[in-house]
Amino acid sequence: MIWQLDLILLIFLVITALISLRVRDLLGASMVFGIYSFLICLLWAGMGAVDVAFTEAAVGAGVSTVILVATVYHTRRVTGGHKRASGMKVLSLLLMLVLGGVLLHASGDFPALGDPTSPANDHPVAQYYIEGSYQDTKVPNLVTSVLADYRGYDTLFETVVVFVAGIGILAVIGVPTARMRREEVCGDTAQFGEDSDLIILQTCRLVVPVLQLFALYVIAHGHHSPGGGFQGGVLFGASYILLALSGGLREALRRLSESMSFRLAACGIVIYAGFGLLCMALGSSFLDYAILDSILPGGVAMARSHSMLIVEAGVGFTVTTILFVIYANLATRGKLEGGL
Amino acid sequence: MSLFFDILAGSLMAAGLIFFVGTVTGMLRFPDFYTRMHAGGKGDTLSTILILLGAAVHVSEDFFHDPIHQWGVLLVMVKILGIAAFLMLTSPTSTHALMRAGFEDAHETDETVVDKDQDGPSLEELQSRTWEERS
Amino acid sequence: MELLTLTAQFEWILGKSNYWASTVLLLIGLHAMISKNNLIKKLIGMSIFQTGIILFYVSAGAKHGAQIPIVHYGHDSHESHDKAAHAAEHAADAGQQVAEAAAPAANHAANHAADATHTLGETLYVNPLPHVLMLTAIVVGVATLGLALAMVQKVYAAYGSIEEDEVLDAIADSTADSTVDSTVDRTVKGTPEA
Amino acid sequence: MMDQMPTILMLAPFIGAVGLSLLAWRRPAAAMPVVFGALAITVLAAVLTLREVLANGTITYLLSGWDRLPERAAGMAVGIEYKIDAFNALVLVLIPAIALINALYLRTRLAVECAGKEILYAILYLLLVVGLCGMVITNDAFNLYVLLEISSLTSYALIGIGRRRAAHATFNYIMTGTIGASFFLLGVGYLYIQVGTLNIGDIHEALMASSELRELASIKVAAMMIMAGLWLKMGLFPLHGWLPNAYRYAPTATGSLMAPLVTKVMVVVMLRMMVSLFGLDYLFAELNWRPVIVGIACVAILAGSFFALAQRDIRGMLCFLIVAEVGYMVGGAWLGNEAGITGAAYHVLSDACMTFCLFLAVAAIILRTGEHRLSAFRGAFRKMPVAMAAFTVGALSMVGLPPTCGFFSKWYLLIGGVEAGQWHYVACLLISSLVNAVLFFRIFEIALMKVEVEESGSFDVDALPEDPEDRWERVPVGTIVAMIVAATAVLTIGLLNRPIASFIATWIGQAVEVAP
Amino acid sequence: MNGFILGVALFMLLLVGALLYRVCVGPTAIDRIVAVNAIGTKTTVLLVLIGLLFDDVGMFVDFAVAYGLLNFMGSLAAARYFQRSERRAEADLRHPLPIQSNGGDA
Repeated sequence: MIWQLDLILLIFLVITALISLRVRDLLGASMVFGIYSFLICLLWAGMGAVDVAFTEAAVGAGVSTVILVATVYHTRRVTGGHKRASGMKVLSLLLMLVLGGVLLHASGDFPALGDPTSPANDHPVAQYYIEGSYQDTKVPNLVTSVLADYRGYDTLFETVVVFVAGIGILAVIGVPTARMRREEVCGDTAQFGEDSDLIILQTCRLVVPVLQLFALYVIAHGHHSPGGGFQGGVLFGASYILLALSGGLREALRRLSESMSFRLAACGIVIYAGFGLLCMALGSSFLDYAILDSILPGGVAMARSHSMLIVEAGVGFTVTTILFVIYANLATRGKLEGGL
Repeated sequence: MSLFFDILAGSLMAAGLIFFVGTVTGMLRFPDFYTRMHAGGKGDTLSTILILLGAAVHVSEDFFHDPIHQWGVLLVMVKILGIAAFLMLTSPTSTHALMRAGFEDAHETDETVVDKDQDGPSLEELQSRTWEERS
Repeated sequence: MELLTLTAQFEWILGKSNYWASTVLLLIGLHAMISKNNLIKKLIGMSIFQTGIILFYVSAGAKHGAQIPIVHYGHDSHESHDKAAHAAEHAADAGQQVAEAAAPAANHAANHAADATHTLGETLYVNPLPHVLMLTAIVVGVATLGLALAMVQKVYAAYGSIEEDEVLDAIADSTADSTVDSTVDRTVKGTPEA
Repeated sequence: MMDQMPTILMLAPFIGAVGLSLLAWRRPAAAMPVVFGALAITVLAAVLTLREVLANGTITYLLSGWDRLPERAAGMAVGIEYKIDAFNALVLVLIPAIALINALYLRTRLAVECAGKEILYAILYLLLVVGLCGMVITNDAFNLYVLLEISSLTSYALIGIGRRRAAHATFNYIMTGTIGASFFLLGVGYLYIQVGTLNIGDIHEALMASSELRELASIKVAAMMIMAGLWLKMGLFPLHGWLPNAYRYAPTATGSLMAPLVTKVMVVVMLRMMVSLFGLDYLFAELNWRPVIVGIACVAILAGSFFALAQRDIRGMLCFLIVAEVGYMVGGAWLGNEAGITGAAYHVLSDACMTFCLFLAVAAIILRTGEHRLSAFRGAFRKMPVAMAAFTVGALSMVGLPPTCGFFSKWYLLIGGVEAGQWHYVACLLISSLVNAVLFFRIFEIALMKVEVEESGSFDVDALPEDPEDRWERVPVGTIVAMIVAATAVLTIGLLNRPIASFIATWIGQAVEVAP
Repeated sequence: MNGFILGVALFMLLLVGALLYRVCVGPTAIDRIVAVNAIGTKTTVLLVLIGLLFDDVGMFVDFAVAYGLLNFMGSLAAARYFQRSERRAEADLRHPLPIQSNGGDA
């Protein structure tokens, strides 16, 4: 908690939010929203929530901005004034006043910010996560251990949410016939980045492999440092998006075609759920990694640690592929050719 | 010893801040897009790298206190230098991309900064050409 | 004297600032969701709205002078040992604290003293649980955003606009006679490049 | 094996969906068999779970094997747990059962309404069932939010896959649904910052234990937020704007799955929040919002009924009837006495069945006569007796005539209203029953007219098969079976009224006596 | 030294605030994007400085890299937007997109 940074960032956040909502040019608004995400990441890093900051940076600032820009490219860049607004605006403002009054009234009896003895912070469960989880799982990163073990069931469905988003976007705007054609086109010989800028192309050639290695490091090292399946997966997906931005989507799709993406995504979820089922088969409850010490080396705690690593890898598979599919479909209106 | 490191790190950071002030001033005060781009592109990269170097120096201080236990900080220092190198690579590239974008977005120059007796095609002529003619 | 009171007030404001800011962001986003006319603006408002809630949770888990929630067992290895040693008794005294008064809110006074001692003892870590929850919330948020953007593209392909009033007018026109609706429907199936 | 049933129940459709995307990406033929198989396993597991619950009481299933140990976190739950009490078990049987029966109808429509996207549709269909079951089964407030979002995202996609007109309706649904879910999340956050745990049972005990906690304004606001969010998701009257269009313009199979299930599951969640999280004596003794909320419910009932009366479009009419039914259930739940809550819980079951029955019959009729106006019913009794029989059963249940289930659930609601002395609620119930009677008997009148159906009027293109000549095909046998099963379910739940009511009463009793 | 680093961080933050003015007044989208890009780069640095303040830089550098990268991706996306829409306009027989210069007014 660095209160000076905290205050300044809060003010900037409100300003940025207002700007990104006022700007009439939707492209500018999307980019300003990216800055909003960056600033709020700084805020969270300042409050010690490193994993949250990492995820928000990867997801909010990176992917959200890009898919917003893609949608603006496919729709319309300028938004006019608000013709029908006024009545609705007044109504909504009144609603906001009431709601704001209620919420501020409620915030009156909250414990002070950063109070170590607030109910949420010294509740036995929170204390247990801090004091006991390293003994239980031998994972220094408490967030990882809580995410993948104590609340692993949540995380499974969090992965499913990403999966559902990919499937849903494909179902909503995907064009089946064009998709079949795409699968054939995928084999043709389009030059890498035939239509793109040389400098950008070469830079991305340098950056993308480094980035993919880095993403793998983030997944693998998530036990000891901020990161894990989601963050690493988003970064890996971002590497493909970068490839598409520099060398054209067709190139990226030849590396990772869409049907392959969905197979890999399903593989990721199967790894996760299959591990839970394995625990059930060995006679314990779902996702109880402790039972796996008969299979995995190094005692119960290490068994938990290893299985967390495998599960995070599964998450990484799903997030990587689905994020790329989301971008590919939104950037081309589901036709997987042309587009941004 | 530590004083030396502090002074070195502090001076690097201060230099970076000075360049950043220049960047901000340029981006706020310059008349047209291209000049703002000029200020933004160069100063931004340089100030960033300087401050990161200062941070790296500051981190590496512990190593020279006791190299046996604190060797881990070297890794951190290398990582920070890696960030610096990464930005050295990407920041000019994005500047280039944005400059080109602004060029294609048909931004015109402010007359106070146009070199009157230049020869060769003017900016508008260049912008009026199609992509194929350009590249 | 009044200087003391001033600092006290400042402390109080600092203690509330994040909650207020989260409320403000939440209201800004919600207002945009309701009153903006442009669908993409609505979606930006939606993201801001969710960020406000995430800010609330993360603030709930923050602690003054706390380390980031990653145990430093590597730097000084003995700490992890005596952590292992202490773990049992920590759990034990946590146990009897709560045993003597079941509600966590009820035994603040008791916990205050207890925590003051055993947080001074070792390094204080930020509460990891809200971080975990908010990782999930962030991912859910981007999933919703992606699906909604797909919907925006479909709306634009159908009605050629992403301004809500124009879309509503277009709907009113097209539903006036549903034969037009059907024909356009057939053509729009393929969502042609507009 | 037996103790793993809850997980198997959750995982069967889940694995089915993932397996479809893994193995059958380009094999549309594989979609329906997988759906049938997965849902059948789920129904089986749910029935076994129900038997288990009947045999020896509430089941608690700890995921990740983190038992509540006194030396670990003072006996609080550090992991996530399932909690299946009597009522949950009933709903858990209902959800996959309706999905399974609806799949019979879906089988005939899948290739027509979303050609080229069969696999995607099947995956989303199964995952929607997962989300709904998970919301009912879990005992962790935040996990409930995650599964709420899964069911929401799948619903968005299942509606948005529909025809052009569905796009804007779905966008509104996404907006409303996100606001609702976020309000729920915010309410949970207010509870968390004051209580410090997310387990519903632990929160309840903490609230019961300390009176100054119950005094806090933020807990009241938390209750307000959670309720507001759930009402948005279930479409209580002033917040119902998204509902009619979303269900009307969705693919017909989606409509006949979501209309019965989604809003009802939200009501179930609301009941659990009231009974298991906050506790009835907190809600009704300490903060007495009863008059306000029952008033809102009355407005919802009347508004829904009269809007339904004003509709010309059949599905639109049914959608507004759903709005009215939500009013019934919310009002009954907030009457605050046992009869009222029993009525609400019972009405969840019966309303799910009768809505399902009506939507199936209407879908069949719309497919047969390519119209979606009330005029589609002309001579329907003669042309399609089975569909009209199912429609009649559902309609009678809506009106509330014995022996259909609608009668009994409304009966309990009326008793609750009388006991609580909320006469305006009673009056609204009776009025809306009358309105329903007018509504449906008008339709029967149309249906009994011997007028030949002429090729005329505007017809609904996407509800039609692709080529025009098989527009006069007989209703597929799968649909007929589905309608018969649904109609029998309506009657059965009506005839089983006494056991079901006692069942729910025991549930409320357990839940209340959990509180110290 | 920590005080000095905090000072540096705060000063940078104030300069970022000054850049927000450029973001706010535009005048055109591309001006905003340039300012946004600069802010994003500075965010990376601020992150490293926060890491120094937490005395735990090793944990922060990892996602400082991610910041820099995603910022790069954002500006590339914007640039590609202009390039593609330019070419689309040429393809559409020079019916250029409405390039408006109304910015953070309204």
